[in-house]
Amino acid sequence: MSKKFDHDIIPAYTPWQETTPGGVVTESGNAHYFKTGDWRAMKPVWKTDQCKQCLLCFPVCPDSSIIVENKKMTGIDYDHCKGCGVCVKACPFGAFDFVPEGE
Amino acid sequence: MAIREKLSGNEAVAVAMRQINPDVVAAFPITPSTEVPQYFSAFVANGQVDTEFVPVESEHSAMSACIGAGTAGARTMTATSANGLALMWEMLYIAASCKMPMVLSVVNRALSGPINIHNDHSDSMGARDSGWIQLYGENNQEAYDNCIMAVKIGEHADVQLPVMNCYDGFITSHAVENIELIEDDKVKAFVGTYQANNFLLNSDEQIAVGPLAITTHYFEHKRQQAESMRNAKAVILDVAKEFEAMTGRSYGLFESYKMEDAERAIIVIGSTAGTSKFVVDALRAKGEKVGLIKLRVFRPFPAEELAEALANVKAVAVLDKCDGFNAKGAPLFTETLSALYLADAKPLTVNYVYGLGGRDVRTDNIEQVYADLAEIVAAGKVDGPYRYLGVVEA
Amino acid sequence: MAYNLKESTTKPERLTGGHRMCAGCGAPVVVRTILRALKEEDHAVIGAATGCLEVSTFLYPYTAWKDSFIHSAFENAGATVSGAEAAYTAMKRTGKIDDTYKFIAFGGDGGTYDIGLQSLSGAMERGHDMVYVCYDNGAYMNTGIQRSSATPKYADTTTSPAGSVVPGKQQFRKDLTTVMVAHGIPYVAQTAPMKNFKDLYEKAEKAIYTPGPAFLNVLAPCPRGWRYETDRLMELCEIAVDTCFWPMFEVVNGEYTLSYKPKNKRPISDWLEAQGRFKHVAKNPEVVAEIQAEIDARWERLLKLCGEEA
Amino acid sequence: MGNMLEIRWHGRGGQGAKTASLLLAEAAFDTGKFIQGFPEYGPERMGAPITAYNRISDERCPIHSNIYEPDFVVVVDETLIDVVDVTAGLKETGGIIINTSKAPEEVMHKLKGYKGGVYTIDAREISMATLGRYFPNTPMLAAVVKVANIMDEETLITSMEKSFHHKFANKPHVIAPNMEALKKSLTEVKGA
Repeated sequence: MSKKFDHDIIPAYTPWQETTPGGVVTESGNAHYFKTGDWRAMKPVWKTDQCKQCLLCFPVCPDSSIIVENKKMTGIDYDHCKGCGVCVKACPFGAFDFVPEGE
Repeated sequence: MAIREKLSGNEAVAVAMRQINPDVVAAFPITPSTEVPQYFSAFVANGQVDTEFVPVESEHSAMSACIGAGTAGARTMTATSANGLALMWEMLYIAASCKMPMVLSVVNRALSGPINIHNDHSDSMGARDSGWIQLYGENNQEAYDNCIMAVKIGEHADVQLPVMNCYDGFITSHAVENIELIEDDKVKAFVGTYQANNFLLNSDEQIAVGPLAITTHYFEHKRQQAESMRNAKAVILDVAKEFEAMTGRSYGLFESYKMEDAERAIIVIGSTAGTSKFVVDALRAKGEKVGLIKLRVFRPFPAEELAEALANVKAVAVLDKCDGFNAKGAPLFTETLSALYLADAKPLTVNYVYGLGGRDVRTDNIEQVYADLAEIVAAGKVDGPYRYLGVVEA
Repeated sequence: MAYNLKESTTKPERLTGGHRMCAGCGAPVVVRTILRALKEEDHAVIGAATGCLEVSTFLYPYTAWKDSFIHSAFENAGATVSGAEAAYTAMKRTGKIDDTYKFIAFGGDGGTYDIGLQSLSGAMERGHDMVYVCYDNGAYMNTGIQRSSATPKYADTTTSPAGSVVPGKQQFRKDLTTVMVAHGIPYVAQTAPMKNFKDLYEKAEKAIYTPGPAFLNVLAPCPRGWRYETDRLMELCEIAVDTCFWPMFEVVNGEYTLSYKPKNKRPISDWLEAQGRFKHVAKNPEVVAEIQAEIDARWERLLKLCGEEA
Repeated sequence: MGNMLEIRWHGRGGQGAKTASLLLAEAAFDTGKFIQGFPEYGPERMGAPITAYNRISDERCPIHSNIYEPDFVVVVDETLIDVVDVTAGLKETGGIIINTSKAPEEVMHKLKGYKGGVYTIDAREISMATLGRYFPNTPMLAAVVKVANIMDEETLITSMEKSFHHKFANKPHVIAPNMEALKKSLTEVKGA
């Protein structure tokens, strides 16, 4: 490979001389740079005031999009959230609204 | 000082593997390759190697485990034959696409059905387009030498491909013959230590191997893989030179035997080359200008070199120990024809499918081919280029 | 240390967002939890059989895995990861590497119950120090919802369609967990994402840190294949467990222990009615009775094995 | 290929004809020869007739076919004479060595008019007398070396002693009886 790409993200139709040997990807977790937020039709909206910080929303998210820092829920990663609503249902305290995207 | 020994082909390959001391060997028994993992597992049991031996439950898993081990960063080897190679088929392509060096000793055996344990080349010839380098040996010495060189060829930075070390089942694998072994330390120095560029167990850099690559990437990956195969030719020759410096034994892409002024030639692969050399000597003693080309490297195919070697020959017989079932000639024949078509000189060319399922190839069979070639030269044309040698006709 | 959800959130996320699994898929939820059970300082080699999880998490040039990851084919995750584990054993022995690695293979029910069963069986029998995790969504979802041997009886799939004569899949599901118990390996467990994920997390931790081979069978609902709204993931898991369609238990060195016994065992009709794939039979009393009888029989057997009162 | 000697062995699966051919190859190898030792493989199991071959020469023999015109034939089990064409292709300048208690003239009539040398050796008697068990290999090996004049007796004895020490490293008590069987066989081959 003669060229270095950001985060090992080889663009589509990269010349064969420059792509990675054997299709190996050497930056682990670089899917982080792929945004799946635009898959969303519905959007969970976190209501801070109703949140009891039970964190039950954290493990149920298929897209690792519940942001927890220092054992506290701090927000939603909308870059990756696909709007499945699992967190909304998992919350025992009604701390999420689930609204159509764009509203 | 080389070690003078007498070993069967399988023993010789197992000894080479002991000297190479790979990290992982994963294998499943199938006649006639079974002895290779058998001998090798004894080396493991007796602490003569550091290898982790994985006695898998199928050849598919053997190749899968080898891929897992190889991508993890291990120097990896295995052996199989016939249906075992067929069961590996899917994984052969994947190993090559991962650009993963590994050595697979293919002890050539007829592919079922009907089931037959004896030698022909239908197993490895079927896998010819799987992206593996293919070396073929004539006898135990070559099986041993090729096994050692294969490590270095596959691991070369310009190649990074898996290599098949093919030799004839029973004829080579089970016959005990004289052999010159290389001292352990010399083999060790020759193959060196394997250091993969990217590997799963590299704690400094986690990697991912074996992606889904859709239309935007797949083609480029295959093109890159094809380039590695192209690069392999020069590397095979370089490794052979280095090997010759160590052992005095010379290897090329093929061996030309008494070809300097030959008017009639046979191209053949494997143990039959030995029997054919005997016939060439006998015919030469009678003043006949006959020669022989023994192909060692089938992948990459040495097209230009072969065409050049045949440039001054009037007629050539291509002997295939497998049928291509394309109704128009077997693999070595069609590839040789392609090579000649793009060259200036075009000798009269005829195909013989021979020796299927272990049908013994006798000196008089080979004499017959040279006699047929004489007729072809006299006639100036080939009638019926797709022939069989040694099959019983009504 | 006893499981604590809050504490577990301090572990690094080892599966990133940005993968292409369907919205609401159960599989990444299972995977995330299992990876959290890894000690932070330990490396891992993760393998996956071809399937939804694999193609969605490693679509070139993106990998969602923070650990080293290998995919080779559909039917051979067991063998592939056992090869990597063998490499680790050998290279560690010769001093070529010195970090600690754990080995985890993931396969769907297609790659585990069916095409990959031989490879899995071989890997477990040989005793590799690895965990094989089946994320069981009860059909070949990756190729478009074809029946597998894990598909429940009467489920409507694209190769066991509910027709006017044949009402969906005709066989009860294979009990793979018991098949794996029969391998005599040190740790086998069946679990599902439930409540605060204690059961799944703790079983993953035991599986990963029990020396030798371990097998986890984990329910992973598929909204597309089961036909339910994506936000009902956790509810579906709960119904599966409370109807005893998917009991949670573990088998340590051959000893069965029940992990969860519903206070009120719910009728199987709750399970059938919750999913579109059973729509054609969910209200058919004969079918419901037949399924209930089978569920009850399997549950009774399990209770006996676990030394529990019925 | 001057000086090439070709030998064909007939035995039954499990009797050690293959092993005997490999032992012969080993002994000849020790004298500096180029050798080939190979069985004709099949799916046969214990008891089925099997064939094995040797080529012994001063230079490497490139031929890798079976042997159709052997110089010598060794029959490890005399009952095979009735079921296998043991003299097929056998050169009349050579000979056939048969494991039997009979004298050569007593078995000759079964050999389809073969005109070359016929030799017999009672490997069972020798084996039982020396080893106490029936292992025909060593006697047959000694017999063919003597009859075919593959090497002188001293060389054979030295080579086999070395080979037995290696082969029976874990049961040294059988070395002496095997050597005795070897020496006894060299003197007890009958025929000319």
